[in-house]
Amino acid sequence: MTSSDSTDYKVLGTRPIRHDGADKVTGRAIYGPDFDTAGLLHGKILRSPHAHARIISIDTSEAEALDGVMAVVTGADWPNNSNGTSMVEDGTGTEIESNSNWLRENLLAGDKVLYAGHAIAGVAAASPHVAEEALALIEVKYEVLEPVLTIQEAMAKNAPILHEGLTTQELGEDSGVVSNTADHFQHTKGNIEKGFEAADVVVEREYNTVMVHQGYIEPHNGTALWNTDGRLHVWCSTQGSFVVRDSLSDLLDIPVSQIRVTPTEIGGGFGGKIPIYVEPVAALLSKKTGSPVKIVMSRKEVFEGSGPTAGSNIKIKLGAKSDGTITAAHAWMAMEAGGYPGSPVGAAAQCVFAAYDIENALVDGYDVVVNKPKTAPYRAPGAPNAAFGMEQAMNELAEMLQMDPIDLRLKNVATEGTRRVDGPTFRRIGAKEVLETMRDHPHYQAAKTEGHGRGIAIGFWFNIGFDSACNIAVNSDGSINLTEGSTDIGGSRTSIAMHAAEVLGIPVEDVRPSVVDTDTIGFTAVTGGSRTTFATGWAAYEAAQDVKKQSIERAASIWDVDSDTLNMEDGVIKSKTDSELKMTFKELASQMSDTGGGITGRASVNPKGVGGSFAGNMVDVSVDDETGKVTIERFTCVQDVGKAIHPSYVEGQMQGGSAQGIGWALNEEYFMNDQGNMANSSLLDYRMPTSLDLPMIDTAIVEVANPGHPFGVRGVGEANIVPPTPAIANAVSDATGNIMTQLPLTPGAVLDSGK
Amino acid sequence: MPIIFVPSLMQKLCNGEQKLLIEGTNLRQVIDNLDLQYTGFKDRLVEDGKIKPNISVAVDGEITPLGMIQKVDTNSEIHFLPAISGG
Amino acid sequence: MTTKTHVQTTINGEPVDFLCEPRQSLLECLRDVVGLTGTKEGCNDGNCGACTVKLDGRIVTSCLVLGVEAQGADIETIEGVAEGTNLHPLQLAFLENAALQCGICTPGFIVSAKSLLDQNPNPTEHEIRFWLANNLCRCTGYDKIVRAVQDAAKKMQEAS
Amino acid sequence: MKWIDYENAKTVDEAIKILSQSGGKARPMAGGTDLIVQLRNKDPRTDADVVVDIKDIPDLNVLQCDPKTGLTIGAAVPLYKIYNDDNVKKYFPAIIDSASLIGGVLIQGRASFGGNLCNAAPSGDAIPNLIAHNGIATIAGPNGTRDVPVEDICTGPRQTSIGNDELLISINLPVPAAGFGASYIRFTPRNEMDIAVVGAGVSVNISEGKFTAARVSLASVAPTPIYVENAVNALVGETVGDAAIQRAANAAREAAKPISDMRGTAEYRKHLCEVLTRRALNAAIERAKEGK
Repeated sequence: MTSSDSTDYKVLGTRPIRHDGADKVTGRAIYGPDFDTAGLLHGKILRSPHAHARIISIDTSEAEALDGVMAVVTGADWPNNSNGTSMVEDGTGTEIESNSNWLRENLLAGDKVLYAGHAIAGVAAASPHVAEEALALIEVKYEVLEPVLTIQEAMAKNAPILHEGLTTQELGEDSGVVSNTADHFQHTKGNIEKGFEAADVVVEREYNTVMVHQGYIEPHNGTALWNTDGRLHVWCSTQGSFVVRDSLSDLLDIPVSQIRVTPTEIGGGFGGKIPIYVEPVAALLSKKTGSPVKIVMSRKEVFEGSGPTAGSNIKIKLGAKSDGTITAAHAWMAMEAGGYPGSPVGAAAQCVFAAYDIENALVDGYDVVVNKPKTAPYRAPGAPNAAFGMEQAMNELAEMLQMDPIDLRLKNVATEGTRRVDGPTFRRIGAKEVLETMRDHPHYQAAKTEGHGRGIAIGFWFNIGFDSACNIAVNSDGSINLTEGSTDIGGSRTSIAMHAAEVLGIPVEDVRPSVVDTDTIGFTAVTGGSRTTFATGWAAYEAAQDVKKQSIERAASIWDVDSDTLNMEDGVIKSKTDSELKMTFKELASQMSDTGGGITGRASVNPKGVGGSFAGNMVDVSVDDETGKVTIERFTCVQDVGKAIHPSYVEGQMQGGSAQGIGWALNEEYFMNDQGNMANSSLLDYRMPTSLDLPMIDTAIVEVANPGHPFGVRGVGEANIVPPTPAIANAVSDATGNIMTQLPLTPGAVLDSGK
Repeated sequence: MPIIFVPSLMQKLCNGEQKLLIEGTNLRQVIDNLDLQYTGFKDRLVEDGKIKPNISVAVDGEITPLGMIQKVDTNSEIHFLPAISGG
Repeated sequence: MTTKTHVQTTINGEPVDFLCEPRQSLLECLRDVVGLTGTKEGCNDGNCGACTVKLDGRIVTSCLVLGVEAQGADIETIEGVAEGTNLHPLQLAFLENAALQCGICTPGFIVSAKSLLDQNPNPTEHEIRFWLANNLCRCTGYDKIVRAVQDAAKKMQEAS
Repeated sequence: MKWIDYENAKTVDEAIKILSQSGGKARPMAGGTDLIVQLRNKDPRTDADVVVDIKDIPDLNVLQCDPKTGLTIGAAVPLYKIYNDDNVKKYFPAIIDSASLIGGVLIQGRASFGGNLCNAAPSGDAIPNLIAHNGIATIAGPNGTRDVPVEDICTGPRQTSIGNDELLISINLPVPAAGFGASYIRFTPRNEMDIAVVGAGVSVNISEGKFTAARVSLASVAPTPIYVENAVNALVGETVGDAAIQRAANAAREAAKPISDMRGTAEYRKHLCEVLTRRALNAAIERAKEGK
């Protein structure tokens, strides 16, 4: 472990048992699909079998007549208020321009279906089986249209158009041309022509990746009760209860004050549970029936009707001097948005060259609609696609220059003050420390096993800040109740509680953290963007400081001294001048009621000081030269996390991101037939890694403190999925001698790469 | 004066200038003054008095959550970027 | 046509009767009829293992068992793994080794791993990975799960 | 899932009676690991109104392995019983190859060879192996029982020569002649929980350095698992060695008529036929040499 931080913490850096642990290992924790309430109806959703079609008519009469069916809804049931754009928080605090009609049409289609799996109608019935039977009785007449399934098809002249009203936007300027390209933007730095003129060697290559899914094990779900008092109460597994509330408000045209969202435990998200899918349909069905309605997606629906991440077409050109200095870099990147605009190409474009200090660069990005599910965030959205190209090009460059690939990266590495290609300059970052840790790691120092290939790569993710709220109430026994609004996908209750425990000098076991509903806590943005421990942890820090200040004041009033003469350390309030005057936080808590009443602390933050994170991988592979099958023999993940609050869960994030990256690299793909139907929409044929497909995943935590956070936290959730695909591709190239220009590296593709 | 780094796709609004020094103590003032000097910028950046939702503004290397009320000082760098979101 | 079948079982050592339709899976019966929601649904076609239960001594994916088939069966679910307020060593090991993140796959993994340790108290890493290959986890990369099983095996052997 | 009726048959006669009276709309079910998924997915090839649970029928639960009489695997015997049986391990080690790689541990508690055969998937992992072992299926019907070589059971994807009113009772593998060795190898991108891109089940009899008999069968390269006569011809009478093995492997590649799908292209599958047949033959020869 590399650490630039020698602060002596009592709680941070320890590995306590998570507060929700007992519930989760005994099956008592209530996840969205586990929720039950009296009179519950079950909803199912009818989905399009066609990738691109006009809906001529929908006849629901037979379905409605079926015994046990309580209501049927279609796109016609959306409130009829909206034309044009509205603002909906996308959940990371960024307001995304969202055409309300598009949002609604994605959840219950309008006059067109834009992908196979596109929702058309919802049914509520006494049992899920009856609801499913009813779906078969809904008659939809389609005019089937030619599907547009790839970026190349979509951008071609005379391509079939998905949206008649869609014109290309260029950073606020409307081209006025109807197109499947929703957005084009550009970043420039220096003079790229001059940069390439100055180069001794040039690498240029095109890389393709296909759509992949986050693969959370728990399907999307939601239960809605539209109560007789007009209030809508929703229980669901979401990465952001306030996103659900605000999206429902927009979609259903009711004020946020009329909506209460209770987040249940959530079975994985990885970005995919930021958008909402079934909740508004359940709400419409509840409004019609007066009963609570629960909808849980099937696995097939999760694949076909939720939001995977984009496939991409990326061209990278790099020029370098013979000493390894990169003189110019050009990236052209187009990414699939799915049926509606909004691919992660923006982030991809900002990340592609972020690890390096490059004088002359140009990045063009294109957001392209295709007849596939509307993409959603997935762990560092866009950055893995970009890195798959860039980090392979770097290795190719290293090979041409006969340099060690880590040395080439160190030669060009971005550091504090480096101006990124998209403009801003970096503050303190740990790219160099990550590379040095890799270089010095036993894995890199070890000789390669005969016949194995070795690859390395690094990757960057920004991380984000945004709103978080936290309340703390002190109990008379000296424990505290901590309430917050960040749904806990991987132990964040505990990392947040550790912030408060550290400030107050109490054991983390004396903190009772709860994730509460939208009526009960201030606005909190999603669990996403690697922000939760950073921002909600910060809110807990501030709320605990509030409690600390009040505790000192209370002690001052008890002792009749000036509060400035007191301080509180390690859970003890004492006088700076009189050693007789001291009392533990616990003792103070027991006297609260007699000395002025309870103590509560609170904080709402929207912190600046976000610190980006770099991650790096070293991977050894073997390749069966007769079948092309790649086996991961050794895998190491290195990441700068700023400060590891709970190292076990930090390692867990690094290992989990690595495993997802390995799946993305080797086998995962949306395999579409030529009509745009996903042929592998099951966990049998969408091959996520099993325990038998992976080795132990070694981790090395680097701690380059983020000067923007009181404890130096950067965030750990995402950067770790960025380097695996290129690191593995580089390893396979090393083993086979062939360049890997497309994902996934299936056995057949690896074998073909030699042809 | 704060310095605006003009995105390449907006440079035709200001005769190809890549950087502009524009007076102002917060983003609203800077954008108003920018638009006075080079008409069209405000239309591209602002909608209903707020930064357009698909655009992020970075001040001194950091995306600001404050939008038009973000304070800037005489040495501030201002960048306009496409909005991004995390997973 | 909508007649339900009366099924008599033993669940976690207690006699439990329930009524179900023949098309309802054991998973549905456990969750929706009996109310034991610790057993999870991830795929409903036997490929994720979130619904793992022990049925007459063998672990199975309860989504691929009909409720009516459980007539007379002895069933053990995640709710029956702890003894009273004492967690099973595997449950403790999962907590101490941070072997869960979101936790949705955890009940399935614990029921599977318990059945492995019941018949093989000292499995190798490969044996653990082979046995658990029918249980998918998307959060952890399996590293800490495998270590938790190894840790529990060690502690159970020391205790016996 | 649509409505189904459930019948639990206790005897072969009872099962056949239900099957006969259901107008072709009844399906026998042992472990149900394929059938339940198909019913749930409304697979048009599995249009059943009645599920007949046959796993409590004693005749279908026989697992008898005897070096003198061969191996009888009742149609409902779950896989784990097969791969945990000491006699099977000893006398029919290649049978373990298939039993231990269908599904995962969770599936193996329920799934059976009988179900794998009757499901008649082109990729059925048990089928090439049973063909390689000269397996005979015993089928009962309203008019008594009949024995059919396993290679004549599957007639198309999910289609068999077993009538709607018939029931597979068991699969019987004869006592192998001396010098016997067999092997089943499949190729999958994942190491477990996957469907064979190609599977190769082979057996050989070796005497005095020559192949005296052989069987070669492939999965996932045609509408049904296939028996590859030309590969067998390339072996029988030839000296045991790379040349004959390679000719058999080439014949396997030529015999394959695969499709391209999400599990692999036709060209890649043909290539794998060659690789896997060669590898399976080498493994079978090893077993023959070890006297297993």
